[in-house]
Amino acid sequence: MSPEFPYLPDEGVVVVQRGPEPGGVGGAYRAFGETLRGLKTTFARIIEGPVTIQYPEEKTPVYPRFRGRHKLHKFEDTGLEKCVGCSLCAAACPADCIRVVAAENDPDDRVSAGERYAEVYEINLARCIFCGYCEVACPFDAITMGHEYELADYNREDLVFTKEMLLAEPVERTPLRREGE
Amino acid sequence: MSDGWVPEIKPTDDLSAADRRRLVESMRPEDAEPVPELSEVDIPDELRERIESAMQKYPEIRSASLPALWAVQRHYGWCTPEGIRQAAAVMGVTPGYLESVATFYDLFHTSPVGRHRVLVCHNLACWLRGAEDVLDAFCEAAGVDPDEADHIGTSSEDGAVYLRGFECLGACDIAPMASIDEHYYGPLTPEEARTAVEQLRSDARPIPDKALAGRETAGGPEPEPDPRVKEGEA
Amino acid sequence: MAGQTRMLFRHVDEPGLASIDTYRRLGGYRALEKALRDIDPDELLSSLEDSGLRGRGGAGFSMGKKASFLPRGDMEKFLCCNADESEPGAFKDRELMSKNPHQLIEGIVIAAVAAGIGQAFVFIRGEYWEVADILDRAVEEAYAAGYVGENILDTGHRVELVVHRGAGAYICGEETALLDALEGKRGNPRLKPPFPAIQGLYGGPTLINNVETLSNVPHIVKNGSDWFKGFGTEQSPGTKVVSVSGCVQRPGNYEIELGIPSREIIYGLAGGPPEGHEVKAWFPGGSSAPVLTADELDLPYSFESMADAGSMLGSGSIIVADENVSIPHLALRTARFYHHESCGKCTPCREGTNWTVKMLERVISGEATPMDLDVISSVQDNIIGNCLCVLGDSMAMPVGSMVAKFRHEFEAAIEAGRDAAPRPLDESPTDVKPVPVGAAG
Amino acid sequence: MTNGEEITLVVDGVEVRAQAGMMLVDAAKHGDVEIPVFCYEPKLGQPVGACRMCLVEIEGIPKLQTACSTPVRDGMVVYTQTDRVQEAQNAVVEFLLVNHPLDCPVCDKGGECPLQDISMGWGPGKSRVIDPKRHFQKPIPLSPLIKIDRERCILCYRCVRFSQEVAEDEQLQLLERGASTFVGTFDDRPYIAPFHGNIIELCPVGALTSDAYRFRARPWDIEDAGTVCTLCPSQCNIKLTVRDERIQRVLARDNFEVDDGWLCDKGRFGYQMIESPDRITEPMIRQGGTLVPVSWEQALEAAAAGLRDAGERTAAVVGGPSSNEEGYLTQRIVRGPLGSPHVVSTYDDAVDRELLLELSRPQLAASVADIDRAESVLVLGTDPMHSMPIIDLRIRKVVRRNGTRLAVATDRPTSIDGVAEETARYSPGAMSAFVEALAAETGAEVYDRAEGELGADAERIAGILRPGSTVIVWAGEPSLAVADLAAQLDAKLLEIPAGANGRGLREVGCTPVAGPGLSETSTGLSPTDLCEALTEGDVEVAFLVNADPVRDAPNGPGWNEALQKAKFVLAISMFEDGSTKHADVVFPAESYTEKEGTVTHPDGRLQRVRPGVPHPGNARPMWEVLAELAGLLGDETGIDSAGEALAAIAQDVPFYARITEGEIGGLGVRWQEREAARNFPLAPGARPERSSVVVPTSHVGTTGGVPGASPAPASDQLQIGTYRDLWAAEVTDRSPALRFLRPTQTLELSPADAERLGLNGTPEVDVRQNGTSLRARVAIRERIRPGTAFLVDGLGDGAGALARHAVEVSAAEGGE
Repeated sequence: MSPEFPYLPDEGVVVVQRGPEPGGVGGAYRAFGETLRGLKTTFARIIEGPVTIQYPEEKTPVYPRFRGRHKLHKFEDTGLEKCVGCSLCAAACPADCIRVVAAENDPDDRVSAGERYAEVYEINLARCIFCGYCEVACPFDAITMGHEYELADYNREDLVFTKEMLLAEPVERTPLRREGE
Repeated sequence: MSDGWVPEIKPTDDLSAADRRRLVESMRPEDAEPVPELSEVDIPDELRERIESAMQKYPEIRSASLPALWAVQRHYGWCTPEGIRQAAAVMGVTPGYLESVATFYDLFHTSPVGRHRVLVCHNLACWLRGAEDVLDAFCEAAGVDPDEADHIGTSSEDGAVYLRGFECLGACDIAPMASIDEHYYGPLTPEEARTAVEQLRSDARPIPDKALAGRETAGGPEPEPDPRVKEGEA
Repeated sequence: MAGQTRMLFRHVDEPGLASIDTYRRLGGYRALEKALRDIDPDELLSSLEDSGLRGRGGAGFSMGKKASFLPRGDMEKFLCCNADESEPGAFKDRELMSKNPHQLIEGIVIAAVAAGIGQAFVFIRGEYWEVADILDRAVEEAYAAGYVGENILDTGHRVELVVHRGAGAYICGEETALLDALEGKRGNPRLKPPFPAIQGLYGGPTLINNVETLSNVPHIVKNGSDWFKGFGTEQSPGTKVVSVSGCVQRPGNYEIELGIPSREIIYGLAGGPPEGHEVKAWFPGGSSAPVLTADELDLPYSFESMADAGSMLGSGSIIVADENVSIPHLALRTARFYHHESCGKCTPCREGTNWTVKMLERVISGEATPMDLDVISSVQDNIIGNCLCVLGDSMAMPVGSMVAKFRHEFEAAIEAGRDAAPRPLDESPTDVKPVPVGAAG
Repeated sequence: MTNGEEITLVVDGVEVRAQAGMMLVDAAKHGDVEIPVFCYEPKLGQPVGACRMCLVEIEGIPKLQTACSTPVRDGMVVYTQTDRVQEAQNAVVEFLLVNHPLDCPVCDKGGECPLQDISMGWGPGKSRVIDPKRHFQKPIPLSPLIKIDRERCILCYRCVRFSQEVAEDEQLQLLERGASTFVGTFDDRPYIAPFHGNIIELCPVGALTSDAYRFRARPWDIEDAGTVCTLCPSQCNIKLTVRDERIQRVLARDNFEVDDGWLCDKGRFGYQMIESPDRITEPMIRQGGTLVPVSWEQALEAAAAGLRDAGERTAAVVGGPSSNEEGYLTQRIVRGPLGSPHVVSTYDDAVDRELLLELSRPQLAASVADIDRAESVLVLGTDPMHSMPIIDLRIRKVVRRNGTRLAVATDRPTSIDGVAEETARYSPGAMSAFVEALAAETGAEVYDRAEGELGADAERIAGILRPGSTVIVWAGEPSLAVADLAAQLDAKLLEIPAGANGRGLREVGCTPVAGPGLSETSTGLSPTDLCEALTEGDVEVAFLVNADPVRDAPNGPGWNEALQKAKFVLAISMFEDGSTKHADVVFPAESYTEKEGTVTHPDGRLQRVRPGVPHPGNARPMWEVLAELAGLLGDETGIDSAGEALAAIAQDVPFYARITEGEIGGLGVRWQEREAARNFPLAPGARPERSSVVVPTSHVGTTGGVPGASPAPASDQLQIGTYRDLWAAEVTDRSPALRFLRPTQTLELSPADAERLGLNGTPEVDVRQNGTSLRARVAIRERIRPGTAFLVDGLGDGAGALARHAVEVSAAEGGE
C-alpha cells in the first residue's frame, strides 16, 4: 500500500547509505579503473595486428579434429586403395548419405587389398551432417574427415562426391589452428 | 578411427580373374559326376568281380566301399580317379562318395605312390626307441625329404619305394618298426633300414629275419601254468 | 616268472595254434558245443553277466550287461568285434588274433548266440593285413567245420561272420565310428543316444565288443562264471593282457591278474628301463591316459586305483618313458597323433588338437612364452567334456597332465628353444601379417 | 517325431511348454531362450551334434549336452546361462575362429553371418590364437553359380548334408580328415545339380557364395520383398533381395505347405531374366513390318479394334505364368463382349468338363503336405524333377525319413527311380492303358486286368500302394481311370499342370470346356483344333497372354504357321519371341516380380504374387490394361485395383467365394479347406459305366495311344516320347547365369536299341519321321524301355511333334 502524498519524514522512509562523494584518487579510480583494465587487453592486441581474416583470400584456420570434407586413402607403398567396399560407413551413417557398390578385385589389376573393392563410392555432401561416424566405423582407416569446409556449389548433383573426387589430393589446404591459439 | 586393430585381409590367390572366368566357362553340366552309367564305364573284369563279391557279403551295398577301394588300390597301385569311377559305377554310388571315403582313411592313396610301400611307425612307443633315426635312415637311403615323408608321405624318384611316417601300427613290442608291403618288421636299426631300401629296389624280400610273422610271443617263454587254468576239457 | 597268469595266452607258442585242428586238439570249440547243446541262450547270457567280465577295450563296461541291453525280438541284430586296435601302446589284440584266431571266433559265435544275433563282423584295422589274412583263413576253416554259418552244429543257430578290413583311421576304434566305417562311410562317430545296443549297424541293435573281451567268453562258458571270478579282483575278475612298451627291456604282452603292483609289471615282467635308467613318466592305459610319475609306480594296477590316481587303465597298455625323454617332445608327439587322427566332425576336437600342436611346436621352437603354457592348459580344459566322442579328451588329458606335472620342463624347453633360435619377441611368429595401417588424417 | 503330447520343462528358470520329443533348441525358443547353433538345421534331417555350439547344462546329467540333439522330457531343468555353459560356448567360438579368417569386411556374408552374430553374442570377445591359419586357394568356382572359399569354412556339414540327404545327388563331399577336412567334389569336377543353390543359403559363413550376388549389396543396403515364383507349378515362396530397385538375389521363404524352404536353381538364379535388356517395356504396334513403340492409348485402341472386328472369331491363349486375374479378365473379354468360346491355357488337348470336374473334386485333392503324411506315393506319368522340381525333394524326404513307399510309373526314367521301391515303364502314349491296368489291379471292376508285361508291372506297382494313405502325383493323359484308381485306393490326387498356374487358369475359366468356376459354357475349340482353325482361317484373331505357343506347344511349327495366317495377333509378352514376331499389337508383360495378383498352386492353394520392383519402362499392371481393354470393347468391369479383380473372380468362381488378399496372406490358403469349397459344381449326368479313355486324338501316331498294346516298331524304328526338360525354358536362355544349362537336343535310348541300331559310339544322329528331321546327340540310358527313345521338348526345334511317333534314326550325316 503506497503511502499518501505528501508523506511526512520519519514515516515509511528508508534511509539509504550513499557512496563517497566524487573526486580524489579513489574517485578517479572508481570512474576509470574498469575501463583501463579493458583497455589493457585492447592495447595488448593492437600490437598483434589486425585479426580480420581476409576470407576467401585467406582461410579460416580449423582445429586438428575439425570434421570437414571426407577423404579416401591409398596405401603409400602399394598404391592400393584402403577401402575394400565393406559398406560399414554406409551402415553407420545417420544421414544415409553414403552409397557403396562393391565389386570383385581382379588379381591382375588390383584396386584394393582384399577380394573386394568399392566400385562406386559416393557421399552426398548435401545430406552429410559431418558427424564422423563413417570414420569411426571404417575398419581400415580408409576414410577420414579432412579439413576442407568450402563445399558450396551451384548444383545439388555436384555435391555428390564420387570415389575419384574423394581419393584425389585436396586442392585447398586449410591452415591448422594450434592449441591455445 | 579404429584402435589399431585391423582385420586380417589377404590378397586373393594367384588365380587371375581371366583364369577364373575361363574356368567357369569351361564348366559344362555334363562335367558333374553323378552316379556313372554302368554302360558308359569300361571296367576290368577282375576288378568288377572283386567288387561284386564284396557287395554280396553285406546287408547294404555301401558297406562294400572299403573293400571296393582296396580292390581298386590292388589293381592300379593307388586309388586312381578312373578306378574310383569304375568302382562307383559297379556300386551305384557317386565317385565323389568313394573319394570322400578314400581320403578319410590313411591307407588309401589318392595320388600315385612307389611300388613298395614302407610305413615307418613314429608314434610314442617307437619314437621312444629311436623311430626318428630309422625313418631318417629310410629317407636317406631312398633319397627323399624326411619332413615330407613324415607328414604326408612321398615316393623315391625311381618309383621303387613309398615312404611315410605313420601313426601307431600296433606293434610296440617290436619298436621301432615298419610295415613294408603290409608285412611288419622290427625292431629295426638305421642300418637295417638302409638294407631294406636296397633290397626293395631290387624287389627282393626285405630283411626276412626281422619279420614279425616269424617271431615268438614277446611275453617270454610260457610261465608255469597256473593251476587254476584247467586243461582243454570242460 | 611271477605275476603272469596265462588263460587267453595259454599254449600261445604251440606251433600251428592258428589252425583249427591244433586248436581243437587243445580243447577248442568245446565251449561252443556246450553253449549250443547244453545251455539255452538266456542262461548263457546270464552266466556271462554273472561272470562280471568287463569290456577290455578301454571303457570297462560289463560285457554281459551290454549284451542284455539288446532288445529281444526277431529283428536282425548285429555283433561287431572291435579289432581296430590303434591306441598307441596297445598290441594285445594283434597277438591274440594272430596266434589264436579260433579262440576269438568261438567267443564271437557264443556271444552272438547268447544275444540272439545272426550276423557278426570283425572290424580289423587295415594295417593288420597279415593278421586279417590269418583271421580270414580261420573263418574259412570254421565255416568248413560248421562252427559258423547257417546251421551251426545242426542246432539251428545261424551266425554269419565277415572279416571287414579298415583302412587306417584310429577313430574307427570308437564304437559308433566303427559302425559308420562298417557301413562304408567315413568313420565319423555318431551322436549317442541312440546307443548302438538299440540302434547301431544299419539301424539294428548292435553289440560291440573288443577282441580280448570276446576271447574270454569260451573260457567262461567252459568253466563257469564262478571259476572265472576266482581270478583277478572283485570288481574286475579274470585276467588282463597288459601291453608294455617304450623304455623297457622286454616290451611285450603280459597276461596278469589285475591288482598286482604296477612296479611288478614294469620292472618285474618287462624288465624295467635299460640298465642305469629310471622311469620318469608312464602312461598306465595307452597314450590317452594321463601320465603318472615314478612316484606312482607302486599303485596297484587296477581300474579303481588308476582312476583314483587321476588316470585310467583303459586298454591296459603301459608306455614307459625314462629320464632321457623330453616331456615337451613327448607331449607334442602325443598331440600330433591325435591331431592326425581327429575325424574332424566336432569343433573342439578338430580345432583343439590342431591348435595344441601348433602351440607345442612353438614351445619347442622357442617362440612361446610361459603364458602360452596357461593357454595350452586352458585349451585342454576347453576340449575335455565338450566333444562328440572321447578322442578330443584322449589328447587333452595326457597333454594337460604333462603340462601340469612337468611344467618346469616346458618352461625350460621354451628357454632352450629361444636360445637356440633367437628372434625378437615383438616379431610375429606367424607368416600372416596384417596389412599395415597408413598414417591417418 | 513329436507325438503331440504337451510337457513342461524349465529353461533358465522359466517354465516352458513344449511338445514331447521336440529338440531342446526348438523348445527353448518357446521360452524366448535362444541357444546358438551352426550345424543344426531341421530341414536337413536328424541332428548331427557336430559343431558343439549348443551345449547346455541339464540337471541330472553330469556332462554338458547338445541342445540340438536332446529331445525334451517332462520336468527337464535346463540352464543355458551358467558359467559352465558360457565357458563351453566361449571355447567353441574360440575353436571355430582358430582357422576362420577375420576378413569380415570383405566377406560377402558380413552383416548376415551367423558366425558373426554368435561370436558377438556367445563368444569370448578376444581370441588367443596367434598361430597361422590354414590356407586354401581363395574363392574358386564350385560351379558356374557358386564360389567356395574353403578358408572360411567351419565344417558345419550343412552343405554336404544337403547334397547327401536332401537333394541326394551326393556330388558334394567332405574330403580328407580332421583339421585338413574340406568340402569338395570328385576330382575337382563342378557341382552341378538342379538344387545346388540351396547350399548358399545353408552356409552359416561366407564360404559358399552366389556368383551372381557376390559383392552386390550388404544387408543394410537392401530390402526384402516376399512373393511367389511362377516359373513352374511348384510356386515356391520366395523373398527378393532388392537394392536400388533392382533384384539382386532370390531367397527361399519357408512355407512348409509349399516348398519346405527349398528352391531350385531356376527359381534362385532365374531372376536375371527380369533384368534382361531385351525386355519389351513399351506397347508396340506393327507398322510396315516392324514393331514400333506407341502410347498406351494407341496400342489399346488398335488392340480393341482388331478384336472388335473379329468378334467371335477370336481365340485366346493364356500362358502358364499368367495370374488368375489376367486369366479371368482375358476369358471375360473373349467370352463376354467378343462372344467367342475359344480360350485355352494349355496345349494338351482338353478333357471334357465332366472328367475335369471329376478330377478336380475337392475331396480328391491332395495337398503338398499330404505327401508327408502318406504311407505310399505313386508318381504317375511325370518326372517331378522336370515338371515340379520341389516335389522331387519332398518325395525324397518322405522316402528317406518316413519310410514312405514309393512307386514310379512313367514312360521315361525319372530322377527318383533310385529311391523308388518299384518302377514300371510303359510306352509313350500308353499311360491310360497302364492306369486302367493299375486300377483293375487295385480292384476296379470296370476295367479288365491286363495280361503279360503290362499286367505284371501293374501288379508290382499296385502291390506297394497302401489303400487309404496314398498320394498320387500325376501328369499326362487325364482319364476317368485316374479318378477310379484314386477312388479304389481311397487315395488323393496331386495333378501337376503343364503351366505354372495351370490349375488357377483352368478354375477362372481359361479352358474351352468350362467357364469361371468350371461352370457350364458353350464349348470352344481344343488347342490342336484351334491351331488348325487359325491356319484354315476359321478363327481370325489370336490373343496371346504371356503365351508363346511356337515354343511351348508340342506342335510348334504348326502354331508358327497358324499365327502367320491369323488376321490379327495381339500378344502380351515379356520378350520378342517366336510368337510375337507375328503380333500386330504387343503389350509389355509383367514378370512375377512386378505383378500383383493371385495364382493357384496345383494343390488348390491360392497365393499372392506381390510386386517387389517397379515396372520397367512404360509397362503397366496387366489387370489394369485388360480391364481397360474390356471397357473399350464395351464391358465396364469397374475393376480399379488388383483387389477388385480378385473380388470379381471370387464372385464368378463359386468355390473361391469371398476370398480376399487378406485371407490369402503370406502363406496362401487352399480353397478346398474353405467353407466355399462346398460350392464346387457337381458333375452333371451320371458317371459313365465304362471309361471312355480320352486320348488326345490328334497326337495319336501310328503306334501310340492304343491301350494295352504297343506293337514293336519296325526294326529300324524307335517310338519317341518327349519330355519338357527343366532347363528347356525361356528363363534359361535369358538369364546369363543359367545359360550354360541350356539343354542340347538329345536322343536317349536303351543300350539294347543302341546295339540294334548300331549307334554305340555315334555322337550324333538324325531323327526322321514323315519328312521332318532333327539332329540330336545320343545318350544311352540303362533304364529306358527298349523300343522307345526320348527327345527334349521345348527347344523350339519341333521335337514335340514327334511324340508318340515311330521314327527312323541314323547316324548324323556331314556333322556340324
